[in-house]
Amino acid sequence: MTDLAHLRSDFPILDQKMNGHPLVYLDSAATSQKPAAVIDAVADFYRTTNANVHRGAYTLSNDATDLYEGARAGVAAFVNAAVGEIAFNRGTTSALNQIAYGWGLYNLKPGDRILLTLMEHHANIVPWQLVSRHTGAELVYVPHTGDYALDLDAFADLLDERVKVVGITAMSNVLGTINPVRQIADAAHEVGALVVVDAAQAVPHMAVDVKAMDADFLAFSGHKMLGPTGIGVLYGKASLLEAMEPAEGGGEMISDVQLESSTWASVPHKFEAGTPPIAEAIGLAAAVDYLQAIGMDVVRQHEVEITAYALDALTAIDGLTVYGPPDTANRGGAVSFTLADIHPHDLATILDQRGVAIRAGHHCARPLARSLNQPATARASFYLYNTPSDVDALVDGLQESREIFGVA
Amino acid sequence: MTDLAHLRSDFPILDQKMNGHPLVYLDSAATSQKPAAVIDAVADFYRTTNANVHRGAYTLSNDATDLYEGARAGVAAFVNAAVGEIAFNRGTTSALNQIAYGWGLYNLKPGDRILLTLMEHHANIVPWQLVSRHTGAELVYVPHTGDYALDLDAFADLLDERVKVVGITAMSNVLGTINPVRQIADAAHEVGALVVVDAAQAVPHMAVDVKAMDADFLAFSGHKMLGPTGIGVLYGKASLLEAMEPAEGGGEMISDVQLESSTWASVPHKFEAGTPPIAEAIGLAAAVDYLQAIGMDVVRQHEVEITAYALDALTAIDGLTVYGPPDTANRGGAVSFTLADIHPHDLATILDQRGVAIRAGHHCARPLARSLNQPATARASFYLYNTPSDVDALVDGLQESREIFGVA
Amino acid sequence: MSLNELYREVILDHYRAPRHHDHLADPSGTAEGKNPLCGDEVTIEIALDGDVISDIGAIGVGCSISQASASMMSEAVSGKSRAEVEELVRKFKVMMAIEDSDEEIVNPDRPGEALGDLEALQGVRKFPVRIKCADLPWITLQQALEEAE
Amino acid sequence: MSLNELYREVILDHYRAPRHHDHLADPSGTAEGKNPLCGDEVTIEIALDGDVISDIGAIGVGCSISQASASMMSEAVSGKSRAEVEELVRKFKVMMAIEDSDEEIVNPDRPGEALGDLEALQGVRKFPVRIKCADLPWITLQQALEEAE
Ligand SMILES: Cc1ncc(COP(=O)(O)O)c(C=O)c1O
Ligand SMILES: Cc1ncc(COP(=O)(O)O)c(C=O)c1O
Repeated sequence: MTDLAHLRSDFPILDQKMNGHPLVYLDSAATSQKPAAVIDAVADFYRTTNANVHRGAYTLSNDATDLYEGARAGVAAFVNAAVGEIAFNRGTTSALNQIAYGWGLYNLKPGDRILLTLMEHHANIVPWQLVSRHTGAELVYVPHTGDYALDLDAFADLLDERVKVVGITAMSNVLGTINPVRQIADAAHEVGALVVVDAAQAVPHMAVDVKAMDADFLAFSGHKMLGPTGIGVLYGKASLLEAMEPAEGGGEMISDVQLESSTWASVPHKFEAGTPPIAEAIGLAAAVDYLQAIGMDVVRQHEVEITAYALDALTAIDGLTVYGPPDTANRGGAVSFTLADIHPHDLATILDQRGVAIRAGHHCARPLARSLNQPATARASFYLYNTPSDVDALVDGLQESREIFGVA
Repeated sequence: MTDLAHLRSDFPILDQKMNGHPLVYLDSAATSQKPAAVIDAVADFYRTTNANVHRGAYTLSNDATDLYEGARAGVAAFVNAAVGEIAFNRGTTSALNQIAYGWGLYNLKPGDRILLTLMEHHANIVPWQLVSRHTGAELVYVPHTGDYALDLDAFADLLDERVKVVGITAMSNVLGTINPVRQIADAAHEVGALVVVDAAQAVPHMAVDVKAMDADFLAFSGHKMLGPTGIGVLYGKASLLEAMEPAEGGGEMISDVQLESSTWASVPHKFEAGTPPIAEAIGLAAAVDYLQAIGMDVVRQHEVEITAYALDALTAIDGLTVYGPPDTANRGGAVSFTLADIHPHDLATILDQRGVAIRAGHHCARPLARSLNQPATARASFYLYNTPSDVDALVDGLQESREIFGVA
Repeated sequence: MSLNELYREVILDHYRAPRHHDHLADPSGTAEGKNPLCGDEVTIEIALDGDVISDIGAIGVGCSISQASASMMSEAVSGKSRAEVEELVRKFKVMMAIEDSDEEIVNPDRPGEALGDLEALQGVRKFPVRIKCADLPWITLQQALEEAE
Repeated sequence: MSLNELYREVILDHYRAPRHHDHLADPSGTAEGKNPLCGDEVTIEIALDGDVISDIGAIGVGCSISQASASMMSEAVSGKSRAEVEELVRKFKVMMAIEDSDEEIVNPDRPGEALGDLEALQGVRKFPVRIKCADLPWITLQQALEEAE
């Protein structure tokens, strides 16, 4: 198996006991842990170079601006975007709202359709609901198949000229499903629709190339990819960003402010109102460097292997059901499951007593949970610091749960 | 003079040479420096407790949630708000946009007026311009008097039933002017208008009590008050927040998500879509603790004294003009000035060569800059770590500037 | 913090076979409680005879703690007056460390001493993450009582 | 990094008494440049006679570097052909380290050697914050030339 265990010592948090047991962190789909390189990049910035960016006429501010813009360049290269196509913001949620308010509010009208998938995270649903209230555009959903893939026939049926935007997650945070974004984009572009890709789970776990995907907009979060909280990324094709209105207004995003109206700065600054998350952008760039030093193919390979190992071990447990594709080629490392009639919350508590951290609930995807008929599931999710023995600890805890609840 | 020089060693960045001279940081109105206590609080969180909040069913996430909600309680107490009246976001700009989009978009209509002051920062202008485009409400501005105070007569004249919201900065980031917010609020409430207070400069530098101000909404940023970048605070009166729509949609802010529409979580969570700036909130709480240990009255007193010292020294320089109230009782520590016909940018460069960091430009307040007939000014701004010798270094650099430019 | 303290046999029994798990024909008061973050849901329906709870329905979905708490509560409050229920709610919240107690009613080793069968829930106190699960039916009962006023 | 290198007497002279500081009666091309962050503004107007710049106006407000650069540029490009101006712009950008040069045209100690009076601006190279001030009129000139096409 691709062995990345030597990296564990880069993550200070992993070296602790939780409820008397070594911490086994299996909730990276919610947020990832941070290597010392990232923690230090943030602290070092505050210790040596902290100043506001783009404003100062002094060396310190110039240095801070260079670091900040360097971070943008690093992140842009990571997803194969041009530097001007990357705007920093608070997170995936914030980026998707920016698209909904900046593009949707100005371009949607009654009769238009917003086509989403039933496996979207709330972050790629609720902003569109808000914008549909203001514009009168209608929301339509693509279901998934029995084996947890996007239903491409249904997608083809639903896609027509009324559809102005397609919102799709590149990787489901519940099912793990990797969606065929390029195929979706090609079809969408044929009817003149834009494609908004929620890459919150994809960018941390596999090589993502916005050009190869032909995504029109794409969003991801720093905190799920070894970076700090408080930072996210909006990618948009240059021509779209240039034509688009900003969602937020304030300092630094203007060219001029008159009393009645204003003109905007050039991209990407137009989309960065106010003081940006400076230290966070620099921390994210350190995370990108860290991931690139390993290689995203290696990260993905390790995850495929550990997920395969977990799927084997989990499906061998009596009464356990996995919700997601069985084939690791089509899925990431988020594994959702239920075990007999033991409530996922009870599983999480029992595992927690053994130091194993998993998540239980609807995972911010209630339409999906309803379609699965499972208001709550348990979810274990993996990242580069997880090892097969983490999976073993999970399985042991699930066996104990069966005993406690007397599952035959 | 109130001597806080002993605190300087708490700020690692100050202990460096800049262009061969000790760093003299006089740009705290743009962003403040951070004490080790804040830097460490952020790093410690990542090293020991990092997990997503409100979601987990395990100890680590519970601990992270306790720290995050504890930060909210600390910040709420700091401005005398109830815990449920404080929502975290990216910064002042982001908070003001939330008000404009969450309250303004739903409540303003043609014929309504948004009353701002000519000394507002772009952050309290541009969001209202955007919302006025969507709603048809009109923007109106209150000018200032010759001695840089808000023109209260003009305000009284402009205030009528058409005004639905008054946007006012509690302390100008250019003039330093402290505005009589309570008096403004009382008058505004009489005609049924809400008051939105931009407290980005006030909260860091003086005791702010939202109840005493009777502010309806109030916004401030962490990075200007010793806290991390990427974090800001929206205060709203409980009844207003409860009635208000969220601006951003996504995870964690919902009660339920159906396909067509959603219901919201209770306040303040309704206003925190997606993963919040967790480490940043915890860092901000550490900054609040740090400030409270000194006492905001002492912080203010020190600033009054150093500003008085600076005003005396600056106005003694031939050809120098200060834009702002002369009386320190009515002003904060942002001191804007010009020197003869030397462009502020040139002043900043000359000072930078001596290690003195000041800002030059329109300071994100172009309507104000136009009203002063000064497209650019130089600005020195003070915080608790500044000493009289910092002012002396500034004055020496300005004298050298006069020599270089041959000002008689 | 032993799991045996949390998952007492009586709790699992109530989870598997919840009591009063039926809707009432003509409730005097109804309330729905839900915990949006973990998805627990409880509906409480009460029938009042004067100020006595003559019948109760406690229907829900969720984890063992929330559902067992609802079931045990439904037994404990049946036939009790408003005042008695209020006293019970208070004692329950003190046991769960949700409310402080001024009086000396609490034996630190057995905070649920005065609560009969409900004492089985006292193990939850040691699992802060789960306290809100146990509390949900009780908050909902209070709302149902208010509604019936 | 000495301030004397930045604020050469010739620069201050151009700042105080900018050349070609008047609008043209009938420009072939006009462009406005501005640096929204520091507020520097320059308007460049050119009159073309064939492909030769027969007259130029360089009007603006801003710091000494941007305004002196505009003034010195206006002198340097007057009477030059498009091709000559392009070559000058390139040499200027190389001097300011805005563009790399493949050729060996640059004497590292005197990167502005080939630029005549404009060499006075080479001190700006050492002040990264100010390079965009010096560059602003040149970008604007290029836009004015494009407009005149
Ligand atoms: C008065 C005032 N309002 C608003 C802002 C904007 O704050 P931020 O950039 O942190 O969003 C600033 C700081 O730049 C300010 O000084
Ligand atoms: C697929 C997906 N989309 C969007 C989000 C929202 O990201 P954030 O909370 O960082 O805004 C998440 C994570 O929670 C996610 O997994």
